[in-house]
Amino acid sequence: MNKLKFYGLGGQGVVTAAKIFSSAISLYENKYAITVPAYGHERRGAPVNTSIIVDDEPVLLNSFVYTPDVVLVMDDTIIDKNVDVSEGIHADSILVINTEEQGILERYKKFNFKEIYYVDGTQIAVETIGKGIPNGSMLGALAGSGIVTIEAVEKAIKDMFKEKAGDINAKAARKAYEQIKKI
Amino acid sequence: MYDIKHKSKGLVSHGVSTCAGCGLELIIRNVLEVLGEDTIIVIPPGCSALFSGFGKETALKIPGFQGNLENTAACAAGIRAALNAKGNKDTTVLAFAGDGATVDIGIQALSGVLERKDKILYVCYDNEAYMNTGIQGSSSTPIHASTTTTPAGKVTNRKDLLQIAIAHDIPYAATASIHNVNDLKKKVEKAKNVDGPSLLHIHTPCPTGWRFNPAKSVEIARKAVQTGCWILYEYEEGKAKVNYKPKELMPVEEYTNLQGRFKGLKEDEKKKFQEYIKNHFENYVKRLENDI
Amino acid sequence: MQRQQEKPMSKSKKYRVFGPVATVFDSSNTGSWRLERPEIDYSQCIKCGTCERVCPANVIDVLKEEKECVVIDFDYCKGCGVCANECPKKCIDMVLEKGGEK
Amino acid sequence: MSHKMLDGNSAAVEAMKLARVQVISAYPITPQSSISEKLADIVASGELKAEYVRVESEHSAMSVATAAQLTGVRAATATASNGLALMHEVLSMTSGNRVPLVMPVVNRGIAAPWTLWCEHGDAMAERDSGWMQFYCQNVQEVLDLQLMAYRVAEDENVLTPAMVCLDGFFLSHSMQKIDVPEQETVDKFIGEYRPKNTYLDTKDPMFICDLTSPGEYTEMRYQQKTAFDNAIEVIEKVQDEFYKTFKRKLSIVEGYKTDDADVVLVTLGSMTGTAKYVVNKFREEGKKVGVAKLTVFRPFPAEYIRKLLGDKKVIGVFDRSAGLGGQGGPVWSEINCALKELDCDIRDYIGGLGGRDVPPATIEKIFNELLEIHEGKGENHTQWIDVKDNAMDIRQVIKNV
Repeated sequence: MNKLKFYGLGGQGVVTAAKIFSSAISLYENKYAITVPAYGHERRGAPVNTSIIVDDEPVLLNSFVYTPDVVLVMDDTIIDKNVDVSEGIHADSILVINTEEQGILERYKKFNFKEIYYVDGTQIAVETIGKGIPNGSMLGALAGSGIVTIEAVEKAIKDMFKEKAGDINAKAARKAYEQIKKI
Repeated sequence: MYDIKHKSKGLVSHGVSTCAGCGLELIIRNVLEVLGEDTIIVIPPGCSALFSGFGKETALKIPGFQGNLENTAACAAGIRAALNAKGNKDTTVLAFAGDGATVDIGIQALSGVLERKDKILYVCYDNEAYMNTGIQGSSSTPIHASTTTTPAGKVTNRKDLLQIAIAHDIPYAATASIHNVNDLKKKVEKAKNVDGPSLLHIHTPCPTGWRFNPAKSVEIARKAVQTGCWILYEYEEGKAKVNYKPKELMPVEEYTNLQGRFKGLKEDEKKKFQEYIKNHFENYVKRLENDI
Repeated sequence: MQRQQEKPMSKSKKYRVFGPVATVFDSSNTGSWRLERPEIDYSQCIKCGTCERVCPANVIDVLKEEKECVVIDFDYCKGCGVCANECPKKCIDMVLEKGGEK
Repeated sequence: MSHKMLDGNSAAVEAMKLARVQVISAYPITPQSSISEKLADIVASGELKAEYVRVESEHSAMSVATAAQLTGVRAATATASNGLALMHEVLSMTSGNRVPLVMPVVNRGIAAPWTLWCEHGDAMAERDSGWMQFYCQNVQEVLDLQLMAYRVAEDENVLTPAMVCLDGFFLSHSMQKIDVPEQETVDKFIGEYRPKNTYLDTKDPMFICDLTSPGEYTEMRYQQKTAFDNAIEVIEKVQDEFYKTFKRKLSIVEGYKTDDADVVLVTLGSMTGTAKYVVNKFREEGKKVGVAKLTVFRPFPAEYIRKLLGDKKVIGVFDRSAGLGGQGGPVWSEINCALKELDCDIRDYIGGLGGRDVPPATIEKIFNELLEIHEGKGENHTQWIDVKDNAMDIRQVIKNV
């Protein structure tokens, strides 16, 4: 069982990213994933998170993830918004983050994740899809960390967005997958 | 088919337990005479439910459903939607409700139907209070009328149902009265044939609730029109037309003095009431005729 | 009920129907409510049909060919008196039921 | 059959589409809204041929759906929370007129306090309204139980409407991998809608829902009671057929590792999955615990409960509604009553209210308490299992009056 938690801001497509990720795992990797989204009353711009549980068997657990194995941060500013992305992590938890700024990475290093994968997903999104919505690219980043294959992510993205939007978002994912770095 | 145990001339049984001289009874017979048997009726609990029946027996030869007090329009909309889904555009869906079920508790569902332009014919027989439950005031009770919940006379004016309906820009809306059955039937025919919702607001004297001699039902309806207390007009293709406009209105007392519910009116109130009715009638007609 | 269901619905099967449904078209003997009954003075009657038109119970027929042309179904006439009140010739009288004088 | 990733609301819509509903009346309410939207979408795209009535309230939504189904078509609506409460008056019209409408209810607490989130209090408030109630464990069951519900509700011996209850957000917005059957298979399973009861048709008129005297009312209610009695058998029959057709097993009450269990927790809804997860974990530690999943709450399957739990000495019941003023939550009351003649210690747990998550920790705490009671080490249990210690001080305001 693999437990994931995605953090981001409302409007960045955190919930959509979780949907695509769970589809990639469930439909193209022959495993099972469920999303347990934590909907608040907040609107665009507010910090949001969503939980995903992955397993080889159908997932029984239906509650939020409290001890994540993988944390995905879509927006590096959320640590300044009263969000503790290290909540519940353990010795083997890894972080995948949308940033390439060394200063910020230094701050995230203090959380003692086992590994940190990082890439500027927003920049990639701007270059590839023309707007700074990083959900496609960060799904590629997740693939870069080895949790899911890039092929599955690309297929799931194309299912979700259809036609042209699907192609460019899949391209963004591939780019992030190739550019990702590890600490 | 119904098990027909009683020979009736029309679609309504002759022996129905409405009060002697009931205006509503005259209306339902005439409305159904025009609409014919390809009609489904929705009736809320209230006086009109006497036609729904009791136990195994009903007083109507057409199919019908008695819904809740506030959802007559919505039930009619559901029936319409199902008929449409089955490709039936011909059957008339008739909502037949009193003033309480229409202007008070049912106004939301009615507004929904009128806004969506669901093709139903909505008849509001207006006896100006909750008669079936014991003559409690409604928002259609006229000012000064005494009811069991406005014992000293109602202090506010009535709600204007037809203008509310017209504000939804529906294809056909009209007021009518039982004193002119031919006019009423003509209006039912028009309402039936428009493409979209139509509303008939029919003045309906109630001998029991208004406290008058049952023999006077039709006379009182006539006097309401002649005094300007009830204005006959219709709204068709975006234009209003006043159906009755006397050179001079009859004094309001000719109408109110026949009824017990206006007995409490004091002399100065009578004067003010007369003044109000006259102004209201003139302004209303002016507004209708100038399309304002 | 079973018979009713048969025609439009079931090609093969009959169903028992449940719930509050009325399937008998009937009437109550509302004529028994009457305190007064309309009596027509045929010498005055012009057979205009007003009484027929305004009768709330729809129990009056004006048969123009007949001498006693106004036929009232007293099984259902509640004796409201609208016909008498509306008659343009005032040729309908409401008289006390049980044959009494007015 | 094909695998799809769907959330609970989409699964509900999928089931309505597969059942070929012909009239839809919908009014949006969180967390049901995406059902209203998706239905509108598939009608607009032509994927489903149906009349979509965009009603102005839930009261009208239920009125339109009920009257439409009385006019001879399969109708659809869905709601949640305060919307269900607003439907209350019409729910009895649907059931009393024996209209076999099927409606997803996305469970959410009823205000006040305002909450957007999951709780069963909305459906529990309608438990005696004459509707059947089925509770879903996961998204697959949302689809499956709804397909089953059409068959059961429309059965000539039942003719009673059904609510398919799915937990707000935990199911309505949870993406899960599910099997979606082919239209053809579903057509064979559910069949075209045939009104077996009263209907509105000008070619065959009847008057529906006129006044009923005290001389007949009791019997009308008795007929409804009999329908509920019949429903259990029909559900079982339909579930068998469902298994043959779709190869998935549905249950009235599902025992999960209950056979040799020392203690059993009765659950309903999405908490069941988490409870099963905890059972597996405890079993690895040698602790004999089990879960009884209540899928069918109305009709209440007392006989099944007796069969499954009759020999258990310690039972916990998890109510996801407060049961205010009662002796315990509504599910606990029913379980208690079903086992009243047996020697069982039945403990009531209330939790997961207004969106509070039911994590493994909560279930673990319950099982540990039940095990202690079973071993004679403890006597008391924590009735409000996840209430905070400072409950009475929450949003404390002191003012002089």
